[in-house]
Amino acid sequence: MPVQVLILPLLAALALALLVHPAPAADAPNPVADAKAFKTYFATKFPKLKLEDFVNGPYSMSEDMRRQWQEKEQFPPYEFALEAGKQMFATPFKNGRTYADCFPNSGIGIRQNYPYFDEKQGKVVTLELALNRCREANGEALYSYVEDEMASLTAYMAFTSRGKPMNIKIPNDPRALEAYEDGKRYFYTRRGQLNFSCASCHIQGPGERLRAEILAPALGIMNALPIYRSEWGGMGTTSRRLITCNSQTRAVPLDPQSDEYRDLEYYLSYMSNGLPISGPGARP
Amino acid sequence: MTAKNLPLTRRLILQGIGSAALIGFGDLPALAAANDKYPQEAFKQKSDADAIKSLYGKTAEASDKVKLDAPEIAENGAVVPVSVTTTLTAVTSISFFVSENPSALAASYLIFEGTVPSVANRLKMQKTSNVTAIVEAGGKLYSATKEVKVTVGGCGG
Amino acid sequence: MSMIGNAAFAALLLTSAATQALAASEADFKAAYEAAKTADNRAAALHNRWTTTEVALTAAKTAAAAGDFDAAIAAAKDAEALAKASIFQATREKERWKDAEIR
Amino acid sequence: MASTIRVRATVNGELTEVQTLIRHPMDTGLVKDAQGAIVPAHFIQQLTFEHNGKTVFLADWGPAVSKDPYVKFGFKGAAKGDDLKIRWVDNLGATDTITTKIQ
Repeated sequence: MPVQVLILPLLAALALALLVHPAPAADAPNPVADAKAFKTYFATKFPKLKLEDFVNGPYSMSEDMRRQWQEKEQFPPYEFALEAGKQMFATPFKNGRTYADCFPNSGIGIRQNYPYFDEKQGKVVTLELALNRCREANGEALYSYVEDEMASLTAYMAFTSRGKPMNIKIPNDPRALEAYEDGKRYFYTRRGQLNFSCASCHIQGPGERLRAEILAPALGIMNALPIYRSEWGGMGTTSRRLITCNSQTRAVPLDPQSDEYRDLEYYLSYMSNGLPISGPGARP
Repeated sequence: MTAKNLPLTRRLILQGIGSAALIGFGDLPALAAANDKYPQEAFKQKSDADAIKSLYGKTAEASDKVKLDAPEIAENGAVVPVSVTTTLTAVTSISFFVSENPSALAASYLIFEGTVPSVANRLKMQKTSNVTAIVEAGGKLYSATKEVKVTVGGCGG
Repeated sequence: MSMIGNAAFAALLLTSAATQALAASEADFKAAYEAAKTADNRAAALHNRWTTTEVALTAAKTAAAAGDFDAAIAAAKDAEALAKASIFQATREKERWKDAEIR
Repeated sequence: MASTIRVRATVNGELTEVQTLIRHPMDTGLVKDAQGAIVPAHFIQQLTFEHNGKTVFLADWGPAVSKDPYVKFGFKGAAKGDDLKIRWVDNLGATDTITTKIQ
C-alpha cells in the first residue's frame, strides 16, 4: 500500500485529537488578568462600594447589619480570643524559643503575606500551616486547625496586620501557577448534594439573604479571617470556615489544610490583593 | 469600617487591654447586696405582663419618650444589640423583655441618682419576637416595643 | 390430599419461602451495601463525597443490625444512587467549572 | 487567673461612660451538648458598679443575656483617676471583682 494512503488516516486522527483537546496554551493561567476581572466584576455589581469596604463582608452589603456590627466593634466579643492569642504568641516553647523566632519581623504585621508559595517544597503555605510547622520545629504538639488555640493565634497575628494591604505573590514557577489554577478550579467547582460552588454564593449571591444571613462577597472574604462568629460563640479559623461551608452544601469536607484548601486560600487571597486586612472579623 | 479609621479600633482595643491590667484582688467586705434582691420570681415568668407585674407590681403605658433601638432583622439570635434611652426624669429602673423567649424578662437595671437613664446591652432571642423596654420614672412605668426578626442563619444542611 | 394437608403444605411453603427470602435479603443487603460502598469509595478518590451518602450508608447498617433488611436494602440503594450522583457531578464539573469563571 | 472583666471607663466633662465586657458562658440550661446532655444553667445574675462606696449601676441578668455579656451606661459625678469597682456573681455562686481607674 502506498505510503500516502497510510498517512491520510494518521493525519485525520491527529486533526481529530487536536479538535478534542484545544491547544492548552489557549487559556494559560493569567493571575493578573483574573484579579483585574474579579475586582471589576464587584465594582460594577456594587458601584457605591469602595474596594476596601468589601473586606467587611455582609456588613458592606446591608445598613441594618452594619449598625449591629459597629455596635459590636465598640467592644468586640473577640477581645478575649485576641488577648489569649497575644499571650500564647509570647509564651516560650519548652525549648525557650517562641513563635517570633519562626517568622519574619518576629511575626508582627506579616499576616498580609500569607499564604505564600514555598518554592523549596513546591507547595502553598498558609498562616495556620506555618504556625503548626513552627510548633513542630520546636518539639511542640500540633494544634488542631479548627480549635480555639489556632483561632486565637491567627487572630492576634491578623490583628497586628490590620489595615495593611493583602500582598500575595505568585513567583514565576509553573508549580505556583498550577497551585493558583487548582485553587481557582476548587472555587468554581460545584460540589455536595446542593450542587453549589463557592462562586454560587459568593460571586452570584453577595448581598442576598440566605435565611437570616447576608452572603459575603468573595472579594475581600479572606481579609477578615479568622472570624468570631456569633453562630459559633467563638473565634473560628479559616480551616473551620472552609469545612463548615463544605458541609453546608452537603459535601464531605477534606482534611484541614489539604492541598485544595491551601490552593483555594492562595487563589482567593490573591484576588483580594491591595485590600486591607480586617481580621479578626466579627460575623453573624 | 474603612481603612482610615481601622487604627482607631486598634487604639480603642489596646486601650481596653491596658485598662484591664489594673486588677484589684483585695476583696472588700462582700458588697452590700444593694437595696435590690435578685428578682428570682420575675425571671421565672413566661409572659411580659406577668414578668412586669412581678417586677414592678404595676402596668406600663407606651411613651414616645422611651427610645428603643434594636435591629430590624437580627444578624444572629445569639447576639442582638438592644439599647434604650429616655428623656424622662427621676428614672429608677430600666428593663428589657423578649416576649417569645422561654421567659420574657431578659435584663433589669437599677438607675441611681446621677446615673444617665440609658443602657445598651446584647441579648439572646430564640425567634422573631417583640422586644419591649420599660422605664420606671417617678414611680410610673413607660414602655416602647419593637419587633425584631430572627431566623436560623446559613443554609443549614 | 385432604384440605388440612393443603393448608399445612401451603403454610410450610410460605414459611420456607419467607425464611428463604429473609436469608436471601441478608445476602441482598450485603451485596447492595457493597455496591454502595464501592461507588462511595470512587467518589472519595475524586474528593467529592456527599454527606447524604454517609447518612444513607449509616442508616443501612443500623437497619441491617436491627434485622430490618428491607429498610437496610432501601437505604443501601439510596446510598449507591447518591454516591453515583456525586461521581457524575465530579466528572461533569471537571470542565464545566470554567463556564462560571469571571473573565 | 486574669480577670474575666474588661472595662473602659472614660470621663469627659461630668459624664463618665462605662463599657464592660465579661468573659462568661451565660448558659441558659436549655441547650444540649454534642453528646445530647443538657448543659446546666450557668449565668451571671447580678453585676454591680460602685464609685466612692456608692452603687452607681446595678444589673440583674437572666440567661437571655448574650455569652461574654456586654453593657454600656453613663453616670455623673466622677473624676479622672477615681476608682470604679465592678463585681459580678452568678447563679452557681461564682464571683469576680476588679477595681479600675476612670480614664
